[in-house]
Amino acid sequence: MNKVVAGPDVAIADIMDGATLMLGGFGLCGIPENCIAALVRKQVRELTCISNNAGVDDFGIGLMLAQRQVKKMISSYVGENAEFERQLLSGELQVELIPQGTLATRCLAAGYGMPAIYTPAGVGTEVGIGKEVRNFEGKDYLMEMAFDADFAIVKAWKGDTMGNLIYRATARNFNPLMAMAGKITIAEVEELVPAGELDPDAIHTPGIYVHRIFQGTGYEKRIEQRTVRSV
Amino acid sequence: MNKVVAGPDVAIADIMDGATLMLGGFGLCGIPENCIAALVRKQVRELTCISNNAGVDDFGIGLMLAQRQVKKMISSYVGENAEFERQLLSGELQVELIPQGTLATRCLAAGYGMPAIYTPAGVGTEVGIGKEVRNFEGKDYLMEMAFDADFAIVKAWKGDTMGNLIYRATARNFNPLMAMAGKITIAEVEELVPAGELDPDAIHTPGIYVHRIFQGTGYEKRIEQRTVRSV
Amino acid sequence: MALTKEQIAQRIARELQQGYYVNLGIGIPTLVANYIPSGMDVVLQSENGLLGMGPFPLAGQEDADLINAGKQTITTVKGSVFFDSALSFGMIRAGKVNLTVLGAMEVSDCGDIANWKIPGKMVKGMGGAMDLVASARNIIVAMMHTNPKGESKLLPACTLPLTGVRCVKKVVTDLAVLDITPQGFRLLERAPGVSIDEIRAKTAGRLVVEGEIPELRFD
Amino acid sequence: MALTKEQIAQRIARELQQGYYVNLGIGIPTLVANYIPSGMDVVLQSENGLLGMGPFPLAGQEDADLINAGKQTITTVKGSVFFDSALSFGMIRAGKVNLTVLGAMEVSDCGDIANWKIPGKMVKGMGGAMDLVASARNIIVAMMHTNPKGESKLLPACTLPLTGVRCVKKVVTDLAVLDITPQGFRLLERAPGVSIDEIRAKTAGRLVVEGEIPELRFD
Repeated sequence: MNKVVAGPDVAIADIMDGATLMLGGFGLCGIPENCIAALVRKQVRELTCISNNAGVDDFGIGLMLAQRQVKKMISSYVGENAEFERQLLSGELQVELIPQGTLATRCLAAGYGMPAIYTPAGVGTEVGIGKEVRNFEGKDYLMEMAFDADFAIVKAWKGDTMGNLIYRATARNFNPLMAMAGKITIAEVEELVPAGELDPDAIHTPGIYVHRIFQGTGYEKRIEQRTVRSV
Repeated sequence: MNKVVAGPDVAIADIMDGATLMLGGFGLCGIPENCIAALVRKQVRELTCISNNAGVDDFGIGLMLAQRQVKKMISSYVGENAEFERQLLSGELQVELIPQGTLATRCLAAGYGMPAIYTPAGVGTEVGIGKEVRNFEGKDYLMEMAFDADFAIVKAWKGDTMGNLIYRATARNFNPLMAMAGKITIAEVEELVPAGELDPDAIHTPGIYVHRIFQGTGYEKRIEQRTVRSV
Repeated sequence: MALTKEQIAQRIARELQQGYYVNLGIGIPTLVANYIPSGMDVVLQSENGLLGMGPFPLAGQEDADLINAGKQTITTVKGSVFFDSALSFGMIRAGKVNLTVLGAMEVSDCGDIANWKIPGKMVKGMGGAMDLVASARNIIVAMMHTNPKGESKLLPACTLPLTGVRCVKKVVTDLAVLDITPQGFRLLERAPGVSIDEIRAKTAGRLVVEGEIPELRFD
Repeated sequence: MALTKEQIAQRIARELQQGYYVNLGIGIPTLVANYIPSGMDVVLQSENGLLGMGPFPLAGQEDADLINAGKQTITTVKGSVFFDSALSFGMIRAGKVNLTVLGAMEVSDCGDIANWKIPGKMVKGMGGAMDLVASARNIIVAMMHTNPKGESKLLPACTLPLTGVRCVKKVVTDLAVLDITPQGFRLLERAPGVSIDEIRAKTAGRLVVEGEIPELRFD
């Protein structure tokens, strides 16, 4: 069960114009840097990207925005990106903003084969407009649908040849959820090891959810808000 | 944030007659042996027990059945227990049988604050009688409600004083799900360590879900179907 | 000559493909693991929370924390992974398991299956069967063609309480291999020396027999 | 004298209790972490997937894989645990987080909150705010009593698009501490030297003033 591919360009080779992609990461933390670079090289266009954020001007999904490869972003927060703002205001780019927990849980639902979930987030706000509201034990919930994405592209810390993945610290975030949710899931890892080297109790994403895996190179792991305390 | 209690009798002291309990484990694998023994000692009665199985005649939940402490079992499979069968046929015991994945997901829903989930399991069978059926993209699903349990009692391999838990091998099963689902969650562990000793990336149940923890003793870990191969 | 249980398993193993994730039920389905073609990567899922199930352990190496869905002691293979029961049924529900093999008391010619309850007898429960049949992409039933009384288990409609509706794709019995089609059971292969007439006589549901029906061969 | 941001945070910290799990939003709420009473066990949750958030790192010890919900580099404390975003919002939705503190643009006298969108301005998104306000058991808002134009942010009804409805329990501003009650904002405490009349003048929503209203004191 060897799911290893040579690198990012091979891994994303069949992603075509108009595809819907999930991209893991929170801010610039835990983003699939190698695959984003390959998507920019491939110049695939008209993409719908489901990702919590949209990168910054010169990093992350911002690199794809700069090349105008993205038709629509589905995110919870899209600040910190001037080119994004320009495209949005000019109408070149569509944005669907959804609550962060809803975003996460719609991924979970897809990975668990559940067509819809109920969440109170957004009840009584514009997020709830047009959505079914249902009351359970006195509290209102919105019905939100599982995502349906052609590809999920995630970044893990370690992975094995069978596609089992382990994430590190808060770089976990949306990655395991999206890994479960894609029709085709592509994982890039900092360290690729032979099957059997990861502790079976400590794996976050079982390989059954992962279709392609490769060891990434040259991770920049840029810090968005470097914040330190004085001694 | 020290959640350590002295032992099983203290941990279950406030479980009263008529309570609804979740008990982790699959068969006899990963069951909370110490707490079950304490429940038998306490002679608490009229319990509703949510557990995948009902133990065997002289072990696991079977010990509570032998003392007629259980009013109702909610399980997916209750074989291998003669006393159970006797009580069921005599009408002393009620049983609600539900699909195993539905059982697991109703726990998950409770732990994730989702009032209901949709699953195709049981559609068109007697399990679906009286339940809402809903069609999503051409497939029928049953709406199943999150569990509402007074206590969850789980067994982990390792735990720390803050209630963080790690399970071992297939002894994980329902334990992390029930740990999330109880209003009060009691965890017994084979090894209790100080906070900070468990790898934060490898914890299965975050301590926020756990209210009481203690190091169990004298684990028998009985094997239900010892099966070996010849060399 | 009717197939042995081992031969039923052997025949089902021919449905395996490189890269398959497979869930094998209790009984005959478990035997399928013995006939995975060498060199073919197949990962066995056990719904109590394991991908990468290996053979039974050697005596003395049993681990109480490591069992399969039949509560038997087992081992793991390289690259195995443990998870909780919700994720286990989650991957099943999401269609990530390529093939599910399970036993049955009855199968109808539209693919309904009954395998969990006999009215009047002690009911032990459906375990994970209802989840598996409702969700799996491809379900093969392994069973005897008739019950101990000689009555067909391949019916126009199940008489026992259902486990799932319109879900079974293929049935492998001691007498025959049959697909479920909109026209009913379609006979694909027959056990060595078993006549089409015998299969017809022992199949109560609609049976489609078209063209040559080869005999099964085991090398 | 109006409270400083630090004093607002300091006052909110008095709401903490032994054993609390707390989610602190960006801005003033973050400062609350600096005033946790010594000896009191409080665990900070960061909704991007961490329980047990510690202070910012020392220079040179930043870890790109370890950030908070504001994308700032942070550290962890002993007993911390990482998890994915679904479990993070799961524990929030299930009411396991005891207290949520966040900023707001407007709060209404029935507890509605608006803090994510200003029509006509670039909308950056609600992040996790809608999930937090819809689910948290106990929500305290930390904000200035008036906007830069001097207009009240404590309103009879929010004018901006809502983040959540009837969810805020308490508001701590630079001028006052107020509970949300069925009768509106109930004044509990006032900043040192700030008169009830001033608070009344700067509170557009219903204000309940009953009995003695003590001045806040900071030692």
